[in-house]
Amino acid sequence: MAKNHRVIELDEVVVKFAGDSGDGMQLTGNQFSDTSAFIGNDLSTFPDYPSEIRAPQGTVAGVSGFQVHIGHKEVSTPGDQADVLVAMNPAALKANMKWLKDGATVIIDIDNFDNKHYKKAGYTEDPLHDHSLEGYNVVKAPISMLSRDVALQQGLDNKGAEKTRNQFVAGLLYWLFNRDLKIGEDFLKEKFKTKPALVKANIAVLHEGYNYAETIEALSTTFHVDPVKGKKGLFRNMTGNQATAWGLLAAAEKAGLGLFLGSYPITPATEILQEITKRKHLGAIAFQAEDEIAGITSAIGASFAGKLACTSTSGPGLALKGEAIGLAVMTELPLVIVNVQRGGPSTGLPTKTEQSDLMQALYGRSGESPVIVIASSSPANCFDFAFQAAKLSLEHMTPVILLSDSYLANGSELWPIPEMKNMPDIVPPLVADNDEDYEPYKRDPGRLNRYWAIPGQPGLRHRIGGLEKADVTGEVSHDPKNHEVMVKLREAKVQKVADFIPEQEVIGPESADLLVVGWGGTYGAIVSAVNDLIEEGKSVALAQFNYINPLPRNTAEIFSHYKKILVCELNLGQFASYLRSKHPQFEYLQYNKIQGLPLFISELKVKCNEVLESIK
Amino acid sequence: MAKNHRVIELDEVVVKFAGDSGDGMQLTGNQFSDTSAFIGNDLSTFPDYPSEIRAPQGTVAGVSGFQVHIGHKEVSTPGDQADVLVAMNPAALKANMKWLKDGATVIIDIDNFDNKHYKKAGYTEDPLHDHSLEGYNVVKAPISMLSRDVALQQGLDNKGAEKTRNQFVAGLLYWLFNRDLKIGEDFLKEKFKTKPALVKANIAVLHEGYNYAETIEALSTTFHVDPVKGKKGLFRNMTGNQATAWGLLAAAEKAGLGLFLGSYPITPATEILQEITKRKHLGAIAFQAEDEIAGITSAIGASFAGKLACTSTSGPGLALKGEAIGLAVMTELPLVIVNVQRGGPSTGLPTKTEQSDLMQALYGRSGESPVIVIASSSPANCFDFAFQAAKLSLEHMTPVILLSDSYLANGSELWPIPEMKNMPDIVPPLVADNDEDYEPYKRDPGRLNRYWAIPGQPGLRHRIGGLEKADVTGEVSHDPKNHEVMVKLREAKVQKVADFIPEQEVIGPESADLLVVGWGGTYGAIVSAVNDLIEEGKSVALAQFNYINPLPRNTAEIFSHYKKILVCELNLGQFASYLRSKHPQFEYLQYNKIQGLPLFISELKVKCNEVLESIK
Amino acid sequence: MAHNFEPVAISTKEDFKLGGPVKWCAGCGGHAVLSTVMNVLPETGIDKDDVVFVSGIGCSSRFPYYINTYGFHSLHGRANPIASGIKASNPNLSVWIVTGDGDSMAIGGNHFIHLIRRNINVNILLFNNKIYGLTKGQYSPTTPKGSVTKTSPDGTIENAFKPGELTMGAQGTFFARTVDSDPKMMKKVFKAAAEHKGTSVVEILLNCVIFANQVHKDITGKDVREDHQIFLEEGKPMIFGKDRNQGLMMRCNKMEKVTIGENGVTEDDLIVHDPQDADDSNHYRLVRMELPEFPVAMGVIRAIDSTVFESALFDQVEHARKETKIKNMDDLLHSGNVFESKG
Amino acid sequence: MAHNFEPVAISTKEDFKLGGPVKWCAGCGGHAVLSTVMNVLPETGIDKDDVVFVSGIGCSSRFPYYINTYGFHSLHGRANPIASGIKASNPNLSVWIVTGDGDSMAIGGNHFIHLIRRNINVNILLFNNKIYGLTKGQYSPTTPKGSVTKTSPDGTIENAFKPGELTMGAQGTFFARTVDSDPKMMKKVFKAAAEHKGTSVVEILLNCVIFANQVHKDITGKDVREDHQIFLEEGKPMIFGKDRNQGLMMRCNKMEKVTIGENGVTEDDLIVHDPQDADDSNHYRLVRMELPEFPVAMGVIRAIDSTVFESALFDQVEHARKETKIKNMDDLLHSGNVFESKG
Ligand SMILES: Cc1ncc(C[n+]2csc(CCOP(=O)(O)OP(=O)(O)O)c2C)c(N)n1
Ligand SMILES: Cc1ncc(C[n+]2csc(CCOP(=O)(O)OP(=O)(O)O)c2C)c(N)n1
Ligand code: SF4
Ligand code: SF4
Ligand SMILES: [Mg+2]
Ligand SMILES: [Mg+2]
Repeated sequence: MAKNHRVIELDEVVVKFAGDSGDGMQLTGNQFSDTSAFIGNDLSTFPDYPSEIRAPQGTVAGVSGFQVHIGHKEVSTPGDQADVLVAMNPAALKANMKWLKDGATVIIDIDNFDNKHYKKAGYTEDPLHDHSLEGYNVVKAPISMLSRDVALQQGLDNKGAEKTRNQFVAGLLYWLFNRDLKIGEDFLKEKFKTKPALVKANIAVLHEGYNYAETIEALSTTFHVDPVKGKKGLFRNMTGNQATAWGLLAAAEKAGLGLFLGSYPITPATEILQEITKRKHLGAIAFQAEDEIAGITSAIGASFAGKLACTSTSGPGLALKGEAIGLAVMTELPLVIVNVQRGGPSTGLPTKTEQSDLMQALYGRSGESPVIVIASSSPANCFDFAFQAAKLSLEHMTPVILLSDSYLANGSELWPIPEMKNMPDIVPPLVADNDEDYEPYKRDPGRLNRYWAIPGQPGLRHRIGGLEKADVTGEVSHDPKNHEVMVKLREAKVQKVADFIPEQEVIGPESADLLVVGWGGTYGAIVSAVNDLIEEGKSVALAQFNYINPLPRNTAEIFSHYKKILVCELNLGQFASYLRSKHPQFEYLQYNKIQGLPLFISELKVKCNEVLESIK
Repeated sequence: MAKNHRVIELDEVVVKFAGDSGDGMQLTGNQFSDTSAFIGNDLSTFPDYPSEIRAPQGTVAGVSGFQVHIGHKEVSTPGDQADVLVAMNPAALKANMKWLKDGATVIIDIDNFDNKHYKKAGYTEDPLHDHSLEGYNVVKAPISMLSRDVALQQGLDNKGAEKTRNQFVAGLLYWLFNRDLKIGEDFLKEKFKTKPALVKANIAVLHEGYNYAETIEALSTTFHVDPVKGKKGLFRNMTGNQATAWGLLAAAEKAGLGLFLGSYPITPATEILQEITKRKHLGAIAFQAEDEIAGITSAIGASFAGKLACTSTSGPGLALKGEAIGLAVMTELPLVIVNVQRGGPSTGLPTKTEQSDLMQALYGRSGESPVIVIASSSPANCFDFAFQAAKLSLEHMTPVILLSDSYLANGSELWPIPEMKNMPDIVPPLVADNDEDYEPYKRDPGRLNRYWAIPGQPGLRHRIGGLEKADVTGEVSHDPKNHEVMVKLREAKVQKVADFIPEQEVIGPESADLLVVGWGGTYGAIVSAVNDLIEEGKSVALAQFNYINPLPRNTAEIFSHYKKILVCELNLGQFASYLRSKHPQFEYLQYNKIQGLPLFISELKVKCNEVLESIK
Repeated sequence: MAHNFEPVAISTKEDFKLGGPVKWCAGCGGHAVLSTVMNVLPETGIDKDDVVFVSGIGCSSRFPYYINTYGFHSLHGRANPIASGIKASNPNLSVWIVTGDGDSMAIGGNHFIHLIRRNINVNILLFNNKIYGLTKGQYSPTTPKGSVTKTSPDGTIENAFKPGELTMGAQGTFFARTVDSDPKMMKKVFKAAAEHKGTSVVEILLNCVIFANQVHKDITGKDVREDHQIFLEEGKPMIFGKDRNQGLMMRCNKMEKVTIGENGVTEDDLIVHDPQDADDSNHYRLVRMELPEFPVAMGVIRAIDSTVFESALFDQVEHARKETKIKNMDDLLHSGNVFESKG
Repeated sequence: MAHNFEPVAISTKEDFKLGGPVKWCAGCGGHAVLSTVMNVLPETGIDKDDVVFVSGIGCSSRFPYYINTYGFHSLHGRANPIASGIKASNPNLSVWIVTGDGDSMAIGGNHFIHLIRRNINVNILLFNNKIYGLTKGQYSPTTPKGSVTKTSPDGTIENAFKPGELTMGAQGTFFARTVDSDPKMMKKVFKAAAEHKGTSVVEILLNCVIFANQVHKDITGKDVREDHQIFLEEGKPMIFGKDRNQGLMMRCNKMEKVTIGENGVTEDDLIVHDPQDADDSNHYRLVRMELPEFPVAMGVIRAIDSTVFESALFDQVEHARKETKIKNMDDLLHSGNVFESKG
């Protein structure tokens, strides 16, 4: 198909797909992402859906969205605002107007823009005629009608035909971005592997959309995003939850142990469990427990029995696990607790993102019960930090809480596939059979870890439990001095981990006016903002923390090189408060957002500039 | 009985009773305390027993103790060291040697000091002949033999006779302290109300002990402790747990509401539940739930239904309640959560005291979920702070965590009985039937509390739950801005409580070299130490905190008047860390003890002097 | 069955309508349950301001948002103790628990059996769709063994709880079963539940169109339902089938499915249903009956009169109030060992 | 009953002795259980290094500290999921759970029924002293209704769980009952539990001398025990009584207590005990039998062969391993949608 129209080369572009839950926007979004990855773009995606399974059709509350950011340069967020919006109905338009760039292309399914739908969406006036879309390039396509027609011709029934309209949208987008339809066809062939009739019909609709775009005037301009430069090799498009699951699998393989996950489904952590249930072929055991407490305690049992034991959950589930984490602290068993944060408190905003479980991760247990706390900061590095969480847990014999969040969990990005031989070794402190010197609470002087004797091993029978342990022997002890010794040993063991983790890195100048501090999942937005500011010549740097407890050794040293420190987080200031308690000598300014949304680059830049102004 | 011996007047004296679990030392301790209270001494007591029900007889681990401190002047701790020790066997002696004052009187049951018992207690040499008791006034009484003989004569059987030996001890003590045997007789008559044979036998043994003491040489010196001056009126000897329960009952009466306690037994909080189960005659409902989660959620149900709802537990149980506390935060229902701290982490030292649940109380939940946190600081003021916890919870419509600890819970002190008419009013924000302006999340502008409409009230039907609420209407809302508004409102509501609580008080000079800071149950020891130091002319003052979140308004103001601040607590420094995060402008020195034991006056003084030295 | 409510309609269905959107999927069984509940409530004679709906978390548990009563959408698995607290505070309220198979059989299993053991007077509507709906399709403790779900790609290997069996294991006094697609049956059963004094457990075989569509079809399918269900009615012989010629009878101490007219079997040979049977064996058999050997029992299978927790509780309270000399806090404060100090 | 262990004594009682003090009260039923367990273990043929004792919290749960095996004294109520995790990690271990009526019926109730539902191959020794021992005497979910305890000054108003009934409600495959004072009976029962494939629940009527002394005396008292207990043995008629002339028979679909020789009753009329009976009705009756109407059933009441969770699990694992082309992480990392970028 020859094209005679203007092609604009773009460095990056943000596309948002939005419609009813049943409109298939998640699928189209994934299809478009994969296609972009296939041709070599960098990308970052973010789905965004309501907490009901099928919220009422046509309402703003029911809009399901999928945003994808593709780039010729590296991209690290799904983007603040969209260049292209696909709005399958008025509610989808209404929900997304505020996230549109000036001059954006807005593709609407004109078949759903009628009075009935306006009313449902809460519009009082027809948005197509109230000038609210002025300044945008609006493409009104009869998506529903045309796709249905084609699909019916292809032999689908009415219900089946309804479900093809997302492929019309896909066709439009392939044309708009000058993509090879073949990739889209292959995607459909794989997707509907066992249903040839669906493949055929969907491909026909895909072509219909493509042809439609070519025909109409409104789309006389198309875009082209070149493959990203510098990124070379094999890549996958990974979501945070998948990456987390794979990181744990990888750690188990490296440690030469079986993986055990005890878990109870909860949004947005469920996919970790789901992923592990599929990995029996690698020997991984997923135990879907009756509740969160059984999830973690079954994992503690598995850890006692010599597995790399993990549990995954979200905020309310972590609360339920607090008591058992205390047991793992006391028994000094390895255990990885993955907490995918969501909006709280209580049930809160279960499908939205937030960073408000930090304090809970640090302190949500009785007594002095320190654990390692680390946080992933991008969908793909969930793999690395899950691996690292397992490594630290196994080698230091302590529970580790790994914090992720809804944004990382569901978002995806392109990830260079690692080679297992290049991953670090993991060497758990196992005990030789019949080791006569074995004592349950004897420690390695370097790491202060105790050693791990596994039931079934000859000659190592011993008993552990939640009562205070005597130093070295591990017998039950009520001795006052011993208690103090043990409390301090457990704390020291965790603090010693600082010797085994990398120093904190800084992006940007080693000293400057402003150090932006973030932790975990806000990395993409903050690094983009800081890089922009640096490019604009501002005196700014970034320290994004992955290691929370213990903090990297050089933390205070870094802080001392900046005039101001601004801690940005999606809560009321938990990390800032923690930093104050650990390094009270510095003043910490705060930028906090608690809206169930990720940070936006634009708002961060405004805030940074404000602080920079104040310095002058 | 005329006495011809030396009587020493004492300002205060510490007596420790120690023996096997079956020796009845708790009873004798209580009997002696009550007698002292009866004649007008001030007092403070502390029982101390192993975590097994009947730990093996004759072993150090099995020793059960009861310490009582009586005074002509006010006493605020059970005392660091004992003036008189009753040791029923070698293990009891061994366990308590280190807590003896020089020259103390040691009364032993010589019948149990034989080789078999020495071995069981872990002695390698006979302690009566190895000079280890030199410098003490050792009274070797054939307690077992004489009491058994008398009891058998009185017609008890062997088993019954064995159990009277504690009354021989009591008799000795009555003589030693010049007490009227009549009081002891009355105690026994009350105790064995329905068993006249026991009353008769025990009284006979009591007299036998008294007469024995009069006869032997070793006790030629006796003590006299005058009634305390200044304390006038009616008093009770109250343990912290009983006081807590009564404080809640009193609050319910003042608020005009029924009391509901949903709870699951756990040491050292169980007595609160037990006490409320006895108060059906006041309309109080105690629901012994199947676990801690059902304990708190049944209370949340009761709160919804219009009760003053409470739940009581200890550390591991508080961990289990975290998720539900979040629900109470979101639904903004009144709820008092009493947490009686014990040694942690995990099962830890379940019968020992510690202050290590502070962070958990502040932060042990998902999301931003602020609650009021307050702490009692003496067995008797558990009444006042339980009352206050209920008042704040009801009037501000928010959960309140009230922290007590094992030391307060089981310890007792003399308490001036209040009049209910002098207790503050409690006015919950109830709604009138059919109030047309009622909206579930409309707020009182002064306190920011929402109003409380009770199921069954006509015209106020509404729905609450754990999902984020829309401001004012309380409908479910996923709106980003609304979430931020609500998160901040919930935080502001709790912080506003600072306007309704007293300012922090200081004991000692308004400005000085050293401010000792404590919180909760360490008050007795710290105030004694600080008063001693002040008497010695040292520049020291004390701020003991009862209000933790929010902190009293004048906290920073107070801190600014001292050269050094020393935070003393029974943990690794949780309050110090919290103060750093709230008022980072000050430097906080720490004194921490994590031995399952209370603070001792002597060690505190040493530490304070050290700090004072460093200032010079 | 004891009637504790006069059947006086002091409210109407309209009173219970809220007007807002009902956010279940189109075709979800929940819609029919909601509508039936609104039909039943006016007939129970309960004041509309005295009704409380309590739920946990799950699709089913959104119920309280869709009905105009006092409502509490609580925590996953915790509706039962919340309801217990409500009843132990105010026994006059009519408390309904709406819960799912995950909510009440997985995380809430312990509260479920304890509520039943205590026999607190509430009505449990258990939406048994045999799947975790809200979290999008993982197996639940009632998912049939072998089912492929999002967390059982190779089929589940766990035995499924039968809610009725578990109810009896916890000494339940009332158990009924019904299906979402039969409003008449639902209505009868809900009414009986409301009238029962004690914990009423109603298992509703509910269709989740999205994640476990047609999971109950062998029982509820239009073509099979008459042969595969038996609707039990007090005092009536156990007859079922399209032709009303099948029945249940006891032979040699075993329950058997028989055909009337065959082998000399007559209606008189069939078991007469007695939901109040003091010997629990038949109830135990009935709650466990499964296809293909037997039809699945519907209607009120068991309804036993027994002491209700909160009645016993408030009896003790009344008794204690009457007996005591300590009538208020001042009395309590001055009771027992009081010491007077003259200063 | 399936025998999965050869009765070869490869360890002795001495191997299991630890030497340290046993800290239960003198006279506590725990001592006898401990001693019997040590006697039984060598007879099961299990390697001493393969035995794991898991417990929750309570007097009973101190058990692991008193026996020389791998041991885990865990959290109140959580022994069951911990044991589940152990078995799902290493099915070769012989896992014993020691728990109390509070530990497993109160806080741990949910885990108890779920473990049983899954039929994980562990042995539960349930010390039923009908009281919370360790916390000093509050009522438990098995405390007989009306009992005065520290938290029920006016008598409890809650119905007591029967562990056997609850086990059946959760589809338990093995239930046995024994008493602490009868070492011979305990030994038989423990051995059968060890041999059973699946979750074995053994209720031990255990005396707490301190807080519920003699709570079982109507059943276990020397003078009454022969008339008030019936020891069930596979294939034997249900006879009991001091004079061995009492028995149980079915009449008109009801179980009855009869006297041999009276009204023409002979031994042949009595029910023959079948712990493997596929029709559960008799087991259900037997676990619920109570004084005074009936004797209390002792011995192995129920032992059904059924799939064990961890066997099914590892079958799936083996199958998946065989079928897959993805043998390791590198394979996985390169599977499915991989994009190559030429930079
Ligand atoms: C403590 C906690 N754990 C997990 C979840 C996640 N969750 C919500 S609903 C649900 C299960 C829903 O299944 P079911 O109870 O059967 O209700 P349905 O949606 O099928 O009606 C789960 C696991 C949660 N909300 N809270
Ligand atoms: C989370 C938690 N809640 C409560 C307790 C307190 N507690 C310890 S043991 C126990 C009950 C003991 O009863 P049971 O299980 O019957 O054991 P027994 O002592 O009678 O053998 C309780 C309530 C605890 N340790 N942990
Ligand atoms: S997902 Fe299933 S249970 Fe949930 S609303 Fe939809 S149809 Fe109903
Ligand atoms: S209190 Fe009871 S159960 Fe506990 S050790 Fe003593 S006798 Fe045994
Ligand atoms: Mg369900
Ligand atoms: Mg017990």
